[in-house]
Amino acid sequence: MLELYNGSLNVEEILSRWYREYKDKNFGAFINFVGIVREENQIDGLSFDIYEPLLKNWFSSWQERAKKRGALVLMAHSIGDVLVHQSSYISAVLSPKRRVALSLIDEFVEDFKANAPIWKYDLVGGKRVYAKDRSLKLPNSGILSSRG
Amino acid sequence: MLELYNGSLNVEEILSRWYREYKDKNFGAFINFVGIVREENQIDGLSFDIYEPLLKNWFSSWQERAKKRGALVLMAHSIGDVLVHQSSYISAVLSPKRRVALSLIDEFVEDFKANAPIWKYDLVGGKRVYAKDRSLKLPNSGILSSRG
Amino acid sequence: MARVEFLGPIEREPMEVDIKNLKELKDIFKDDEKLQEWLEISAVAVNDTLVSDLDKRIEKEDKISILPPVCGG
Amino acid sequence: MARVEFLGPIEREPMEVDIKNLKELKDIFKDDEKLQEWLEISAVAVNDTLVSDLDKRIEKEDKISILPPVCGG
Repeated sequence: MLELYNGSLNVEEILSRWYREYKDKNFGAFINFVGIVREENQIDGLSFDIYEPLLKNWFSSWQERAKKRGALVLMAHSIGDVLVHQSSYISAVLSPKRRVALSLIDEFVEDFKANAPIWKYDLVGGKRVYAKDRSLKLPNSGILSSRG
Repeated sequence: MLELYNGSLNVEEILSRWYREYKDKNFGAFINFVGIVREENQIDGLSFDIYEPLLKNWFSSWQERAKKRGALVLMAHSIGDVLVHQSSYISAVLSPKRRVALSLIDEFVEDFKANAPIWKYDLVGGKRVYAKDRSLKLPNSGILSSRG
Repeated sequence: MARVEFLGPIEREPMEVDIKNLKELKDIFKDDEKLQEWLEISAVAVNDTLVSDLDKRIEKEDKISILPPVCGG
Repeated sequence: MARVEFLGPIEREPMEVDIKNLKELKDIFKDDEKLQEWLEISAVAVNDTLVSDLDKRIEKEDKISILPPVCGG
């Protein structure tokens, strides 16, 4: 399940709903990672663009990967502005086994950081400033460039 | 913060409360592991004994360890009976850094499994049966034995 | 005509191009200095699948996406 | 007198012992066949700290805990 929201995430509602929905499905481990916007560099918050078709493909391939290990992945992400101390991102894994859950959440979150087609901007003085220095190039970047 | 409860955990209340309590404290990552009792081997549930003084010492040493990495650990555990599809255990890490949070939750949960002074019983036909086969010996076990 | 979309921070309107493969697209872009800054660091998807090969054949109705560096979460 | 507590599934009442170190406690237990099954797999804490050394000096008022294998969560 991939959920996209305009603005910040209602973390309490999302975690509670996911827990209620899956607690009777005989997964022994439910692990989730919540990203909260930090107050730093005088930003008012962050803002996000998402390319949904590719994000859905990426998420589906992860669901397949989790399924092979008897597990399930869930994710929620914000589109647009999310202010400091609000949340923009939740990833979760449900698994019968503790070890699988702990390994998968790590791989899932790290792969998300490297490959999910999402662009982040700092909100500074009412403007969106692309967080270029914190962004990562996707695989095979640069193939259309005529430089170098 | 270490919280012990008689019977099953109110997961929604605990996760929501922890999130509310720490979301403004500038931790960027909140990760938590929830253990849910699986329906297997015809058990009605699990039951737990805890030796609180040693658990508190173990938890305090973990809090120190987390603090050195700028993080915080939280834990909730049940005492007594917890039925199938209810929850008995939550561990959480709050950290400014994603990487620290993902590593610490893994170490914290694994160390908990190996070293927390908690005894588990299967609830079968109204009886408590010590889960000896799934239990792990603590360090230096056997020193008082006169055998072998 | 295939359609080219510039995603995230690139801030360009989509364009229609008449090309047989991605090499021809590279050629179309070669003198666009401002775009080159983005192309150097951007990946390319055709119909929502990332591609690595400029010889990739482009059909009419194909959607080509230019994806600059990402940072979710 | 030091106090010995048997934790978790051992199901024995606590006992008071007059000993100077853990070696003496081992000696007290040596003919208790049923307890030996637990002692083989149990750790020992003195005043809530796990110990590895039988020479550990035991004072009056000390609390000795016998801890069988654990399984939280």
